[in-house]
Amino acid sequence: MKKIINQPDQVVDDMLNGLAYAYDTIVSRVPGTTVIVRNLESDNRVGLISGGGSGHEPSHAGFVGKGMLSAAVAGQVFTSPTPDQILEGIKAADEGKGVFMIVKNYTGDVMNFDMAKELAELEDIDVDFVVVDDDIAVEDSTFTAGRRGVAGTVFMHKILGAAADAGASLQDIKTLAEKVNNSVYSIGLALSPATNPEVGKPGFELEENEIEFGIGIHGEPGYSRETLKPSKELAEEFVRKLKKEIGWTSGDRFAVLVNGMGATPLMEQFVFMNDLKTLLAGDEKLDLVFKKVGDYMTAIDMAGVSLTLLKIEDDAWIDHLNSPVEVIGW
Amino acid sequence: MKKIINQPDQVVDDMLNGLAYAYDTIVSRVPGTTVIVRNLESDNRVGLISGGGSGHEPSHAGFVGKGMLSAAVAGQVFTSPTPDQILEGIKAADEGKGVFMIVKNYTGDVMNFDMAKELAELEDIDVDFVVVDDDIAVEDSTFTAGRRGVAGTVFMHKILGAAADAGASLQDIKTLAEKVNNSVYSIGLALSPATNPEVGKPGFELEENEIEFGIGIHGEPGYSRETLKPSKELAEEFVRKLKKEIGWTSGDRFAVLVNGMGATPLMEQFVFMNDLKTLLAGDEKLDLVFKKVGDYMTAIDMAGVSLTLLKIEDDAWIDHLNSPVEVIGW
Amino acid sequence: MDKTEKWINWITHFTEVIIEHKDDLNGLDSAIGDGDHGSNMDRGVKAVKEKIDGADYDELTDLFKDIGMRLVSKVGGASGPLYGSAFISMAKAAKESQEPAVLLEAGLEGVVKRGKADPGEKTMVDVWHPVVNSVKEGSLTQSVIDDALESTKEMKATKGRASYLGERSIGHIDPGAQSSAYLFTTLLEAGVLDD
Amino acid sequence: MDKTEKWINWITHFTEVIIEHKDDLNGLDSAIGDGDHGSNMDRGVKAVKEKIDGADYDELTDLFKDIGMRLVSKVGGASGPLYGSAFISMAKAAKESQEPAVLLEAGLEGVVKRGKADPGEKTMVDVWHPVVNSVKEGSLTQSVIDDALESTKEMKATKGRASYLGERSIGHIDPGAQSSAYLFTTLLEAGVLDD
Ligand SMILES: Nc1ncnc2c1ncn2[C@@H]1O[C@H](COP(=O)(O)OP(=O)(O)O)[C@@H](O)[C@H]1O
Ligand SMILES: Nc1ncnc2c1ncn2[C@@H]1O[C@H](COP(=O)(O)OP(=O)(O)O)[C@@H](O)[C@H]1O
Ligand SMILES: [Mg+2]
Ligand SMILES: [Mg+2]
Ligand SMILES: [Mg+2]
Ligand SMILES: [Mg+2]
Repeated sequence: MKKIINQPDQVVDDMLNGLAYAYDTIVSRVPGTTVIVRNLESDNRVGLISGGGSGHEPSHAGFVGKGMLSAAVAGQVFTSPTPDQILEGIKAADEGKGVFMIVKNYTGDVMNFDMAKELAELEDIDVDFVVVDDDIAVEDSTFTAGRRGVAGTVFMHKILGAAADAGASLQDIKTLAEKVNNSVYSIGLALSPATNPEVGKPGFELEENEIEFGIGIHGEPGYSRETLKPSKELAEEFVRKLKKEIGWTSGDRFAVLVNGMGATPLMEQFVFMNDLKTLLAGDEKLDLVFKKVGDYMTAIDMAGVSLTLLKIEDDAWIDHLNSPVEVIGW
Repeated sequence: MKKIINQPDQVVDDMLNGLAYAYDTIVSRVPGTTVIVRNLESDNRVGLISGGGSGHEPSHAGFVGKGMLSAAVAGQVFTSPTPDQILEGIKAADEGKGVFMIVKNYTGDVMNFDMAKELAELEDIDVDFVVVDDDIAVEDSTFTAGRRGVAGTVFMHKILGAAADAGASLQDIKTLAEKVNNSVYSIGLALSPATNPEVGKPGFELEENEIEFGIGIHGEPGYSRETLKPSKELAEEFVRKLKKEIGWTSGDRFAVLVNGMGATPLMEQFVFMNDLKTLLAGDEKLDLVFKKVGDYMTAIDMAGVSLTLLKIEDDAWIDHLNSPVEVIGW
Repeated sequence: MDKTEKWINWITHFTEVIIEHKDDLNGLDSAIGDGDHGSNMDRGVKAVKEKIDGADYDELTDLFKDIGMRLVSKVGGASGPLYGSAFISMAKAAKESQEPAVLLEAGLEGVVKRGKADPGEKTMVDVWHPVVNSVKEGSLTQSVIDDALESTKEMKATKGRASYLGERSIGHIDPGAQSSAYLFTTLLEAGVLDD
Repeated sequence: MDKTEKWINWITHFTEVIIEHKDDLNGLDSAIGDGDHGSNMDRGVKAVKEKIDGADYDELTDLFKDIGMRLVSKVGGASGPLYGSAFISMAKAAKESQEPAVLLEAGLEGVVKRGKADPGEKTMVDVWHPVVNSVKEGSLTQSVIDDALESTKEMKATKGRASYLGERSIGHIDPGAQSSAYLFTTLLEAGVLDD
């Protein structure tokens, strides 16, 4: 393992301190917790928090700030944070109007956030949540723990963040979150595995010329291993899968996110976007009303990309995606 | 070579098309050229351009937009653009008040931008330039082509960009650029090499546990190969070298940039920042008035980090660093 | 030796066994999960140990509550809330009863309420469920535990992280089932069920 | 055969030799630079060939200008402006004279003005400089070229990308010196200097 770290079990602590220091104009670390909270005066908004295991940087602390999240809670690398920490996040975000939690659909995350909700309610804080499950690579939940929450979560952060800071109520945000979750679809692939610093070796193995389609952001298995193909063919596979799932017709409006997995340079992400342009805007005649390319929901140092499509069901979503923010990573 | 690309010799073309498409609200590609120009009405400002070989994304096109560069010119991967392309960039940036070029100190870049200046002058465009040479790993120019231009260039983009958009004259910008260049210092290290897609194999080799201090952003050799050390010790080496070069005293004000080389995740960059905090703000008692962490001047998929310190010689520089921009990568 | 002491001995013993088998549990989790179940449990039981070592417990409910809270706030992942809920649920039940069968059944209910797994989904429930039934019948033996554990091997996971593997989860023992097997083996050994 | 034709033959022949030795030049550049000198020159001479093939040139100045502009706009890196400047400088000189010695001296001046290298810095100047002197004296032979090329091997680079290697640049032939050696070997072979 070749990493710029100190003690592997201190990596989350060191990272949070480094982040909070580097961006002390935007965020602070709540002392004694793994919570990163924004430096904004309380103003009777609904608090909006997210979080999960570490290793997905800039998620989630990178989206804390004006116009997006109120706070983010970090767990150990690839491990859900515990309810007491999430409760600290809820408290840090609470401005008296309730707190909404954006949770990714992993058994651990769902249970820990759920317990935190119970704890918060004991302290008379209204808490509601959405469980994001955008990863179409996974079979339905009769056979699995359900679709995983992946890069689509970033669109959720942005849209709910804009709504919350514009004064939406907890109930409004819940309704909006469910709609967005029903309209967001993602799929990823890996060229090489991630190494969790606490584990010290790669989470899986791929041959020199092998890639895996459908991989999760913790290196969960995908649906097929194949030899590396040109970018254009990788894009075709993604579009084929997404089309089958979404069943769009030409003219449909989407927001699109090409997301790097951590070790894939922007050069490749832009090449990939160029191939998607031909397929989605060209062949499929979709109307891509919002686009973004970069590292947003990573898997430490995994090489690969994911594609997220959000079907625009409401014009306000476009405004929410475009509204200005003051955060580290958007 | 495991990369998400199509034809290796098409990578720059594909990438520029993908970038211009993804961010068509901010920039456009000048047809038939490798120039990315911002979508702003001409307004009698001094044009500001940068550029160089590709492979340093988000540099340079990622810094084109309101508040930063007017245009960027891309060469082949790790190869300076040619004078005719640079001339196209100059023309795209020209609003009648002259054009200023930010050039990194590599023989090829300097000569090609110099020829472009001559060509532009034939067309009656006033052109001036700065040659950024912030890489303190290199011996002085009696023995070498001089110090290389590396991540400090990004601060140059930001400060000059703010000044140009605020209405500074070509002469003012030249003076400012020279001052900034005399105050900016960088040093980098690599954990693993970059693979130029047109070459197809890594540019150098490092053992499983080996790192190289002082490496350049094209994989130029550094000053020492050592076994991997904890982040804290890597930070100490950087600080020691920079202190020797700059000769600061406590209380001195600096802007700091921790820059990822392309394949190093933010997790490690933030850990590294945390160690720098202890050394620079703690032990050395420097006043770090502006801080930034992330991938800004990369070397394709090289793993590693660099540290840039800009000694603040003028309060206006801090305002320039903080002023809002509309670009892809800042 | 009063009732509380036996339960404390149980947990102390469980702690030791988990610490001893940390790598084994990580190994089981590497095969079908993310390789951290041993590290997670190790972190949790160490925190429990730190809390209860030397402390005096007059009431079982206080003991279980402390255990549950420590597990919840230290283990993380899926197993933290599950084990935590088990003990918190046992703490509630202990206000009414000291009966092992009643307490353990409350524990199982806590796990199921939290994780919503049915028997046969290749989780810790596949150990908890038959064990609690046997305790209720007064017939828990080591071989009941062993058989329950072994039965998870041929199951296909449909809950938790292992479910993403589908068919490929078959042939491996479930890590949470293994840590639960340690829990009940140490329960037997501590003589909690004897009287 | 008139004068222009000989010069055209020279460049055509140079083009072929560069294309043939692309990988060799890349190899030399890998040792002390970034491994692209062959690719750069290959891209450039192909563009030159495309431009001059079948074209009619009455004036040497037009020929050299086209060559220079093509090299400048296609080669990139350090060698593009250097070779480009050489030919553009020769184009200017050709307005006044057709003398090989005068033209080549102008070419060398173009290289030096652009790159500011002195002899001994391990660059193409270490071939251009002795070659141009010999042409002026009417004594250019293949061994002058070979010796000049070989002399770069033991030099330490202090200009260009190879200078970052310091002492480690010693022991390798300079790639730009090698491409320049091809330039002058083909010049000899094309009989440009004969009359
Ligand atoms: N829904 C569930 N109900 C009961 N047990 C579960 C459930 N999901 C997972 N588990 C148990 O949790 C164990 C994994 O725990 P652990 O590795 O610590 O957490 P994570 O999966 O978050 O990394 C599994 O082996 C399984 O026994
Ligand atoms: N300042 C200079 N003057 C003369 N020749 C130079 C100078 N700098 C570099 N060169 C020549 O350029 C050659 C390298 O060219 P090339 O590899 O195409 O460009 P780059 O170094 O930009 O990759 C060197 O071998 C050397 O002969
Ligand atoms: Mg886990
Ligand atoms: Mg080059
Ligand atoms: Mg696990
Ligand atoms: Mg070269």
